[in-house]
Amino acid sequence: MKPITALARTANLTLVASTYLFLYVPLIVLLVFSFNSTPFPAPWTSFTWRWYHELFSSGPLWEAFRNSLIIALSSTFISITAGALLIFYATQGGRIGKALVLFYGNLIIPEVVLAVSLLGFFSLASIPLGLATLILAHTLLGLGFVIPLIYARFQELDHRLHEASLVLGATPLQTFFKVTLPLLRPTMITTALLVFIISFDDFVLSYFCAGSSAQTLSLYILSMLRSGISPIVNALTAILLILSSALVLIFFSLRSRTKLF
Amino acid sequence: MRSIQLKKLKKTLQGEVIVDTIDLKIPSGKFFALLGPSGCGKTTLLRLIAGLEQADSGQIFLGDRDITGIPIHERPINMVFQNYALFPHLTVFENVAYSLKLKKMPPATIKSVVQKILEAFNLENHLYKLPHQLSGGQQQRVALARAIVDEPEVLLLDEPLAALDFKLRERMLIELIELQDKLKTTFIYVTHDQFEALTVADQMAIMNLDGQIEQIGTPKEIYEFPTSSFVAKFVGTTNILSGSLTNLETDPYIDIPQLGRFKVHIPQRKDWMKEGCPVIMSIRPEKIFISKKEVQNFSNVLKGTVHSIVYHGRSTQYNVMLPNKTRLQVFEQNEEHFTQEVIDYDNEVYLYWQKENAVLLEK
Amino acid sequence: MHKITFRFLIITFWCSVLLLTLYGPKIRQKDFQENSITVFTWGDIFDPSIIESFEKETGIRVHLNYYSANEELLVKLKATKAEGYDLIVPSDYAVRLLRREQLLQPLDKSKIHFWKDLNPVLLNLPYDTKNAFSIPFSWEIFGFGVDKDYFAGHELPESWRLIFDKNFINYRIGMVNDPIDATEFASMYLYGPQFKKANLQQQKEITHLLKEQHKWVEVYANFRTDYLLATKNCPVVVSSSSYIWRTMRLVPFVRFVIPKEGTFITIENLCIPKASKKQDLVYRFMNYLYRTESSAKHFSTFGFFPSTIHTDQWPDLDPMASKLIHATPEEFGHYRFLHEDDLPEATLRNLWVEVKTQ
Amino acid sequence: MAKRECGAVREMKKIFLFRDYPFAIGIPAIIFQMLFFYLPLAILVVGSFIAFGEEGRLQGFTLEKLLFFMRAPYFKVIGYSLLLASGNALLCFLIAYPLAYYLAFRGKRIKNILLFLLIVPFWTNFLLHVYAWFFVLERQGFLNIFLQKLGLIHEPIAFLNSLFSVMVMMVYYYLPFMVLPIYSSLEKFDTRLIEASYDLGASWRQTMKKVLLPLSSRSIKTGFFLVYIPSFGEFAIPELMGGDRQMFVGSVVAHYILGDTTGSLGAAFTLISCCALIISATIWFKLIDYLLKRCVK
Repeated sequence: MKPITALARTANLTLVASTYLFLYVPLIVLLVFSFNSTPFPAPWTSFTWRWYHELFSSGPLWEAFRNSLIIALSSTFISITAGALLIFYATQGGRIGKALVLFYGNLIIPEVVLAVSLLGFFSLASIPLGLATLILAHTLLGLGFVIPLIYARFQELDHRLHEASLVLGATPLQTFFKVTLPLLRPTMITTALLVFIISFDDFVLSYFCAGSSAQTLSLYILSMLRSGISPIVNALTAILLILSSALVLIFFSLRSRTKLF
Repeated sequence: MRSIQLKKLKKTLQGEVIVDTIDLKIPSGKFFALLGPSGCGKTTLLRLIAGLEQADSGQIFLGDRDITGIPIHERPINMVFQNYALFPHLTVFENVAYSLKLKKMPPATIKSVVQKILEAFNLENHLYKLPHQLSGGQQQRVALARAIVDEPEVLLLDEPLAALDFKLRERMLIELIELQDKLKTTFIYVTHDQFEALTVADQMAIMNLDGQIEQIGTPKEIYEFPTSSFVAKFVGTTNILSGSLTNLETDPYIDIPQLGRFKVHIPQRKDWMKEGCPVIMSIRPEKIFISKKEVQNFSNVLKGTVHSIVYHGRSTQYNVMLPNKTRLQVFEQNEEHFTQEVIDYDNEVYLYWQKENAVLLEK
Repeated sequence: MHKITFRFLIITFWCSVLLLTLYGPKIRQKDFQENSITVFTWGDIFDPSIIESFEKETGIRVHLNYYSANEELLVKLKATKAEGYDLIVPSDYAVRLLRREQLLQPLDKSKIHFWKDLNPVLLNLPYDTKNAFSIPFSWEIFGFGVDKDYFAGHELPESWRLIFDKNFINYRIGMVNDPIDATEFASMYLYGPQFKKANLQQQKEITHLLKEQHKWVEVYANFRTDYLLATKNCPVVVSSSSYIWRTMRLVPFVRFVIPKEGTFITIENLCIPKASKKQDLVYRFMNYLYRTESSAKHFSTFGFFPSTIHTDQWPDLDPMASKLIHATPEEFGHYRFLHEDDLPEATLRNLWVEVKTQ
Repeated sequence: MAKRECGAVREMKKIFLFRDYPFAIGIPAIIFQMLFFYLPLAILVVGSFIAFGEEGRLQGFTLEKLLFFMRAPYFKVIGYSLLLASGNALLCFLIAYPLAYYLAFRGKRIKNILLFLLIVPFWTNFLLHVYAWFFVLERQGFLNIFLQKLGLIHEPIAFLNSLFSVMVMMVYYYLPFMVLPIYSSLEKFDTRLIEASYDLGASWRQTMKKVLLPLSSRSIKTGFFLVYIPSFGEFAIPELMGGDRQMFVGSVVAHYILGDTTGSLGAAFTLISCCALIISATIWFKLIDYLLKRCVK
């Protein structure tokens, strides 16, 4: 017997450690400097809460945050609902296996292309750009995840449970709400989290499809980045890191069988 | 309780006939078994009755009400599935209460009804467990409880015991019979296991691979007097000898080439019975008496050589080679009330049977 | 047959529901919020504190939306047919384009109280000869942000040579990221301030020059160039004055250099899109913006030169800025507008791809 | 007559209410997809072949817009993008595989923490990562200060605005797309197979090559394309991290699309680059298949 050699073990460990270093050094540096009183990325001078105060009192930022939240929540809700309804159609004998292929496109086509084609479509149909168009674009992105993931789980379900419920006297709708949906719930929640975060962080689609009333957080950060370095962004990073850690924790605690991929 | 009646029911799936024009009346309040080899369409027939499949043509009656087009959930028919299909996200209690809740019963009533039935099934200690925490037999009982709790008129059972081990299966069979006696609900029990069917059924039907019903009758009728070679071969084991029918009018016998003539008994003259027509004779192995000695009082006798002996415990099986190079199976009970003669390999033996115990079938 | 018809009806139903939702805002118009205006503007032109105090004083809610290029503004305004916005801040040439597209509404000068304070050199310019549609709000010129420390003891030519002369440059520079600006800078260097629209030969020369320049360009960016300077990434950056003025307040070693050949000016103007129906509120907002304390704040936050000339009480006005703000028409004549006579856009963009792809 | 009508109405109700209402409420997802995904894409494709006159009047079929891009710089742009995407995918794979291996087989108790730490950055806005890397790669940034303190360098190195910084950011952003699929396939993996392989006398390297790699080949491909496809169209990272000194497919598209009059040219280039993407992705697909098969032999 020849187990993994000590050398290979150490090499593996070193690689993993340096990968995590690579992932976290920038974030930690950023967090530390969010407390630095000099605005430029100069060496450490002194501790301050100033940037956090400025962050919380910045009106446009929170408006952008609110917009991003609205967009992410709505697109998550719409894509999950549409996905669930499609599954309902499948439980009623609708053959959606082939239609499923339609939704793979959303992930395969580069986001820039999707954004460009949507922008072209909106201007051709003279649809006003705004929150609605952004929600629409993000819903497309969401559907690309929701439908394949939920449908895959749905197919794993024992269809006899569905039949058993019908036989026991439940109508198709009752069956859907009492059996199918509860069984799909863990998958739906994790998928929803995934879609939410993807929408919340999305930059490309927002960049092209944002309208008059829709400054998203990503666009706001971009404008901050472009107009030079501001430690407010550091503070914002800290806040968002905490938020997304919380979401990831929820994601993990669900222990559902949904894989990210 | 109303009876189920199928009229010219037909179902094809992807061009293949699964259920072929079946006419069947299932009497109310009886334990009815539907027996057939795997893939013969018996499950499909059950699903047609439940409403899980739509028939191509024909009708299904519950009593005198045509339920062919009625949606599943409106039929007073419940079903127990092969793998139980318990809802994994609901507790035992919730599983059983499922159909009652749908009927909008008051919670207190639901609670007492469910508790009563779970007690009857010895499940009162598992009320709040999830199905995967139960053993197979317990799951089976939960499935049964769930299916009968809202007092359906008909209960369909689709090979409900297939996943259980032999011992447990035997016990569950008894429980099922007792349950049916108590409830007087019409049970339709689908199985490919003849032992189960013969044990539980008041009445049974045999389906063949073409999706047709071969024979309907009580288990005894089916076993003792099969009307076709398919039934004879499928239910139990049997020996088949073919020959031609002679001397119909006075003292009928069957003429088997190389073996001789054997007396037969014709309780009821069938249309196909004609002088000299080819015929099959089926004799159950346990109806044959085997001995090295010559014995009187039997209608027929045949000589042969013991080819092999298989010891089964409660009986012994002898395979006897006949002069025409066919083999005959004989079961002998090992009752050992008296000293039995010892029969060994290659012994010359006599095989005796009464003419009433051989069944004549159309070839 | 029935089934197909029904399914067709269902599909039509859903299509119309979806489209109705999208056109909803358009059908409903945006005046559901009576006491508010929507301003579509650059990310860094209005100081948030000014907006806040305006909202507090008047009770009018101001929704700010940002763009980062005039082109973005044009695309979006065309797509929405100028609906949804009550005030926009286009640059000079964008005003001309918007006028041509008829997306602006004429101004009612009787409602503008600050007209007399406006710097006359900024009025009646070719992009809007009678200022019927636009009011200059702020302006800036292009020049170089230079690292004084780096050039201590070196020659520092106040010329476009700083970014184009291959015999002189041995440092990294920050360059604008726009083919139109870049070609005009190159033309200014090659052919002097009186250059005309480039002919084919000249186009080739310009392309060649820009391609050569690519070697010492550290960053192509329309923003963030001041940051390169401040972090000592590049000793010379091409930038508009506003960024440099902002940077000068933070880091001492930066200075602004105006090329002596002449340079380019950008004037940001306030315009009201054609579809806006909230003129009254918009004029109130404008009048507020042009108050002395507002424009002073504007300069101190963002470094844009104001379009008014009353700067007597301004707190941190350095001599150079003061001189620039009070420019005589003659001095002002040294400035050219960008986009006066552009080459076709496709040609320019193609050129830019060529420059960057070598 | 009236009676027959009644029957027809009942028939309609029956069809609509009992048979087809699942269709009616299930179909929006598909309609949405067709209307807002495939229709715009179709318009994009068709628009690349149609000439528009003044005031947007249709002028008929044209290949002009596609031919506009039949010039050396654009081929180079596509070439660079292919290199960037391939390089990124390969780098990601090289980093991701050991990491996924560690997570799946050796992580044990800290596995969940490591997974958590992997996903958290992935779930925060990527522009913030860009920003974070500014801080590190800056001339006066963390890395330079750190290296100077160690005495490895004396003059600060310009890490930013180079291919290096672009690649760093690309790998940083796309790494989880590669790690997660590989991890989830390795995790399902029966460790007994590896033990069996050792039992049969295979070395660690042989086991890696002959057992692990081929069995996780599907997920490697998934990860590869999850990285490859979006990085082909990437434009924000080269612009922000690379000083936009080199144009890639995404930047050219944005360059034309956001132009005042060049929108349809951008659409045409999108079409061309999509073709390039599909062809190159197919080649990569076959190549990976081939390489993985060779591994086993």
